[in-house]
Amino acid sequence: MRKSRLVLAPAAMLAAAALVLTGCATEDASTGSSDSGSSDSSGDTGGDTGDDTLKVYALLPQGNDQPYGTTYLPPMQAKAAELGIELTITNSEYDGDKQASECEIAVADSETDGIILWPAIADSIRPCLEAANAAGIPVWITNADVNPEDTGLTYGYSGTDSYGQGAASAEMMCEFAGGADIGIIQINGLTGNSVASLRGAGFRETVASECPNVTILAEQPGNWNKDESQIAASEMLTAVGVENVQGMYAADDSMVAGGIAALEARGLAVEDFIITSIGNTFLGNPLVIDGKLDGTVFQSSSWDGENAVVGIYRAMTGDTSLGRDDDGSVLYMPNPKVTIDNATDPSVAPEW
Amino acid sequence: MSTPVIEARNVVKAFGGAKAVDDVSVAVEAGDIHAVVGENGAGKSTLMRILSGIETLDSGAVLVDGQEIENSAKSSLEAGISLVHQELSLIPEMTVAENILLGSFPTKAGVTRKAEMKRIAAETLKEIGVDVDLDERISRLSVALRQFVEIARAVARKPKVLILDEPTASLTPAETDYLLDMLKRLASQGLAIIYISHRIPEVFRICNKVTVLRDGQRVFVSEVAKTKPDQVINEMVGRELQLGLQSRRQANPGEVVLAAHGIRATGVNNVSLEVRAGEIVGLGGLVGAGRTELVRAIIGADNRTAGRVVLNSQGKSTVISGYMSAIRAGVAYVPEERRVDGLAMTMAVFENIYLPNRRELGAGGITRPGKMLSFALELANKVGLRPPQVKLEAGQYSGGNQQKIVIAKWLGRRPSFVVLDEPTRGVDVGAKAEIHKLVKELADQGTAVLVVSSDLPELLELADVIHVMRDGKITGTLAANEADEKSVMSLAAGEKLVEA
Amino acid sequence: MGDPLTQVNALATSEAPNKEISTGAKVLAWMADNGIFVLTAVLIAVAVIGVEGFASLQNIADVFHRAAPIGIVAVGMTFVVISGNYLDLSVVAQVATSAVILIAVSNEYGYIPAILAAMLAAAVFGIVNGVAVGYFKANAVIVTLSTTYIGLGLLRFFSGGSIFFGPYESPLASFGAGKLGPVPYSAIVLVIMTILLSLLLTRTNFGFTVRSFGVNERATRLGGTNTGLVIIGAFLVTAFSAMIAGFVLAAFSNTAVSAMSTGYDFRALAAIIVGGTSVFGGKGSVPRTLLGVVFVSVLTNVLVLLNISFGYQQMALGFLIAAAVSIDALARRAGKK
Amino acid sequence: MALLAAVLIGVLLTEQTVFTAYSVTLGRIALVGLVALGLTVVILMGELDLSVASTLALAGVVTASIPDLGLGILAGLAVGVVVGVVNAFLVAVIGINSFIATLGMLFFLRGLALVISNEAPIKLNNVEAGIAFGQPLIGPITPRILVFILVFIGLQIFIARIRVGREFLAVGGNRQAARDAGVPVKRRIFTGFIISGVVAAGAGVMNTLERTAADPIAGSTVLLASFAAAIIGGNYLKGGRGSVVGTLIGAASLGIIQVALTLAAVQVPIQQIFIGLLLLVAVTTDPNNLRAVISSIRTLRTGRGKVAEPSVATNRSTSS
Repeated sequence: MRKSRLVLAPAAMLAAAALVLTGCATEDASTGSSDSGSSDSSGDTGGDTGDDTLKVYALLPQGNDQPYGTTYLPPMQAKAAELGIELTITNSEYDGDKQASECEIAVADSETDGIILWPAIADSIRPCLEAANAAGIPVWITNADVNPEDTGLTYGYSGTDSYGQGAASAEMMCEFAGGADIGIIQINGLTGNSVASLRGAGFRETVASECPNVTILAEQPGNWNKDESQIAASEMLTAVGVENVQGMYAADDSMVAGGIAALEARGLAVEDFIITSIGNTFLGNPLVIDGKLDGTVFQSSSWDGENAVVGIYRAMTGDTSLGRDDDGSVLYMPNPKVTIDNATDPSVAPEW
Repeated sequence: MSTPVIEARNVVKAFGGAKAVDDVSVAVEAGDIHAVVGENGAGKSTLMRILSGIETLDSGAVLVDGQEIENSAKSSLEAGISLVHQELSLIPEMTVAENILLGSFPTKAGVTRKAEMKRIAAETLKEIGVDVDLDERISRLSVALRQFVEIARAVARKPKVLILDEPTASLTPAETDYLLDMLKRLASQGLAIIYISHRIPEVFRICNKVTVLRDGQRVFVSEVAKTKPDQVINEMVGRELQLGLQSRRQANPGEVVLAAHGIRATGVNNVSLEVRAGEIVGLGGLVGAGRTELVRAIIGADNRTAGRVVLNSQGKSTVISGYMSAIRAGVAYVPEERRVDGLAMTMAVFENIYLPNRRELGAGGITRPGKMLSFALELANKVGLRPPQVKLEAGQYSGGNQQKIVIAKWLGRRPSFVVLDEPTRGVDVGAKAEIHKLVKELADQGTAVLVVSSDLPELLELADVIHVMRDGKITGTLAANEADEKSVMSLAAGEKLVEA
Repeated sequence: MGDPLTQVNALATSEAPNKEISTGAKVLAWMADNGIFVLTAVLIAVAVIGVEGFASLQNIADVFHRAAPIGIVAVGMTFVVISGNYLDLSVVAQVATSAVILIAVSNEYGYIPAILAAMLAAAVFGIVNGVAVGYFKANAVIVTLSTTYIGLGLLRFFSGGSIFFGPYESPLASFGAGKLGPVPYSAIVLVIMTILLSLLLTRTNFGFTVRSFGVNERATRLGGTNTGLVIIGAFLVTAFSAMIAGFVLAAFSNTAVSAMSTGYDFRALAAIIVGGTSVFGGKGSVPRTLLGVVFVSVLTNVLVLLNISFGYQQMALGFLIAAAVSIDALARRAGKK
Repeated sequence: MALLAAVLIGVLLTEQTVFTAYSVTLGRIALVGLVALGLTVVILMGELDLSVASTLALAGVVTASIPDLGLGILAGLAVGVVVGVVNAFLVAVIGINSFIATLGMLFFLRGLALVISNEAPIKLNNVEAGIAFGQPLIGPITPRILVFILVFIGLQIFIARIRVGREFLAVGGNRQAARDAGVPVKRRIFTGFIISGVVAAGAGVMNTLERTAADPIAGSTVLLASFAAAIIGGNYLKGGRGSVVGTLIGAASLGIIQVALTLAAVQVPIQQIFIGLLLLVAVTTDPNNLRAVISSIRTLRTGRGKVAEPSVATNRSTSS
């Protein structure tokens, strides 16, 4: 055991460092989320102190690990602070089981007044909702809605309609194609990710119904990554032959940027291609203005984050009740189509 | 002449073209102790692994009680053949009882019956007369005790044939005596025993038949009573060789090279000793007396809790604080566990030799293959590596040659102080003599040498002074002229010798 | 001390000295050692003949683009694998960190400070991993797993996790897009790294001790080696390669985000293993790893060209890892007989 | 271990909820712990199984894609058996290092799960049954927790008392010796991989039932977490040393800390940093601590300092 004694000193120091770190971290977290400054939220477990401030769990599948989540959080926290809500934010990294466990924790916490839920996997969220209801905790869904049969278990939904976004992008594609027979390539999000598959389906099915003259020649995942999308796009071009391709769709702006880079790398005139996408982000918006990206669908992360808090607040204060009947229980994010005509319009100023 | 209990008929086994066992026949009758001797690589171990079904044979047959048995570990075990391995083959994290019954746990519906297991284990240990805590984990036992547990496992199977491969390699003389008496007793109970050893005296003490293998072939078989040690040895090495035994060199010690004062470490209790230039100091004692611990503490390979070590070489004296400083100051260490501590088995000989010499050879941290090879070749010839093919993997050489490689890599550094721990354990007679010659030459050239050995004749042959250790202390110091096996043993074993 | 006994027994059979090997066995042994060369050659040949557009300059460039970042990580990680420490999971955090630092810092203060900052980060990663594994004898898998958590956590805490992009026209961007004939600069970096690291491994005392450590740690230590430093060195090599991979990635996409290198850990390991480096340590080489990377990249490229869905791509990759190594193992066995 | 204990005490003081709502905590522990338990038996044999997470996902997908629930569950578990057999075949028969063999399986099975599920989650045909499965059974104990406890007890007995399981230690500790002693090593390896495969598959099936849907990319966070649990628990990756209990402790520590940090509303990145540091310290401060503790307890109980005096030689161990 000589060795273990030898290492104990540094170990202890490290441990101390870790504990100190979390010490301040806890403060950062709670002050960041509530101005009522109950900085050591880890300390109060009695529940009596938590009455003036509402404690809300936000169960998200992404956070600082994704650009969208990164810009989704600050407005959410700001709004919560404004309404005197103490937020506890989790990130399940799109692991449905992890999120389910986090949901159990939220329900088990005696102080919980409400739950904001961004389903990692819509299909697997039912048990969480039932548990919350059993415990009398209102649940507000954000960003991606639950399945229709489960809506009755929620107080409401605010956010986008991922399928609709795909569809909107498709409508632009059809419009620009204007009845001409064209072939396009499709770049999808991370394989298996629900937003990715919803947007993909939305685009695919709308194209099939609205404009059969547009044929999807190839699909590959770009994993929300610019670099991977560029390679995948380039390889798809090789596979189907550049001469057969007149257009391209990508499930978000980062990936479409990759796709455009692939075209440029081949010295092709990007302007000649019909290109649509989703997001209107800091990356995508300039491309629209340059006329490289013909159309994208604006998604406001700040709207998304803010309204999630607004929604749960109304639920907790009884402005809206279980189910989707009373008005204002469903807040759809406006998803304006962005083209070169309105790209500089402040209402669609990029956020992420 | 009754039918032999076990018989090998014209057994042939080849590895990648090379015949390890070439048309060998051996027959052993109940109550016999049959010695199979030969240099490392002669094919002894392979033959034994074939008899016990671990190795498959290419042609020939193994018979038990005149019945040919199928060539598999299982059928050999069932036929009553039990092998005690050369390398300890115990499970470190299992208890003594579990190890003794490994592979044949008593069970009821798959559940091991601990009580029954311990009963059988205790019985067996009693039979061979060794007392060990049945619940102790093997990893906490001494080498000697592991060896006895190993034998207990073989005996527990109630075998007809007991095969022992170098059982005394890691035992002290006292323990060896004890083991040999045990074997005689077992044989007298009608067990057929095949005994493999390098130690000719042991063979002549307990065996009644001897078979000599050389290069995989049986070159000699005889009643022990009808032959002489020299004859057996000559048959083994296949050449007349006058053993260095008793040819003690004339030592003329110079300045003190190594001075260790008040060394304390785990298993070492306040030991001081000096080694002079051109002097060979021997460390005697039983396994576990703390000799290995002492030398490792002296050269800083293991931490010492107290004590000061000074090395004087080329006029300047260095305080040895850690192993690195020791190496740089001119210390060389030939460790006890050759395969674990000494060599990188799957690396080439020249790479093994390069390791401790890289700073000198690889100026600026750049390796120079040509230099590496020539350097290694020179040393390989110096220590008499056979064949001197430095591009071969170290693991492809026999034990004796491997030990020569370990020595070679240190000779390259022209060390002023050399520590050899059990330099010839598991080494065949020929190589042993050569290694002894090397050690003596080292000393003659003015190197200070410290030798740890459980092999008394070796100690007596090499050492100019012998320190004997017991329980972590030096219990006595004998000059070459006053030392003999008895005097060393009495110091080493103290009263314990009486029991044994 | 379980392993000494095990090691000894593993060698129990190596008894007879140098046996001469039959020619048939020689061929099999060669196959065992060079199966990956054959496999890659066959794959490429099939692709050239069977897959339309594979041989086009543009596609070759795409293959190189696939190979470059992961390849640079893999050739570096080879050192950790050869030293017998399984793998370095923290390359995921390392690549992302260096990419984010390069773009974020260079946007503010220019390239020199950015590169220095990235090097500092790499050094910290390498030293923390190395000290924990080399001196505290901690398990490399868990150590690097923990440094992955810590690294990504810090990166996301300080960078806020946002996506960073460089200016449209910048030296970095033009490097990322630059090519020499069909060969992107990034691929040239990969080749240079391979050559340098290969020399480091085979032609220096440091590389020698890394291999020697991988074969027998105790003998290496008793041979007068500060094994702790050797391990730190191995992890530093990996860390700096990961840093360069991060640079290449950042240059190529001209953007950086903390999630951009997800999966690099096992993808790099897969390439190393397919290349024939043993995870038991000791055996292996840097060029082999390059070959493994080429193999995996060509395979993925071909599957995409054939418009095979992601699921099937993963299956194929998994199958070929198992197949490649099986052939290897069987040939080796046959070689022994 | 000592460090983990300290942290746990800290948790106990600040976040009683962790223990008042112990069923939640247990659920979280079981999430990773179950897989880790299965993994342990393989690690004891000196082998590795990187395919557990993919097995978990595939088993779930298979279960959900079969209309009849009972049949689905059986099929899901069968997946575990098949995966185990294939892994063992590659390792024991063909002779590939398990690290590589199971790495291949990791990719292959994940791909297969995506192909079968058509790259999207599959909803359970009988959602109600799934939800029922998620409900507490005895007190707040859900079937998952019950299964977890039973698997733990089962494996503990298997390794400690059953001959076959006991021999796993031999296979991991000194394979050649085990072989020579007549232990059917290959068969043991098959048994081990099948166990870890079935346990992982079982976890996947249970997740699918509880969530009422199967996700082809499930378990993304499980693989490394389960290894962490096993190794923090003092299991020696080279085999022959370790225990199921250790794994349980490792999994419990990680689970409890995660739950506590969530309850304490610690920012996610900070949580990562904290858990990372904790792992680092835990693994750098003597990984065999647990073992040391256990053996010292043994020594205390048996009252014997070391080995009993044999009639020959002293008994002080030379293996320094």
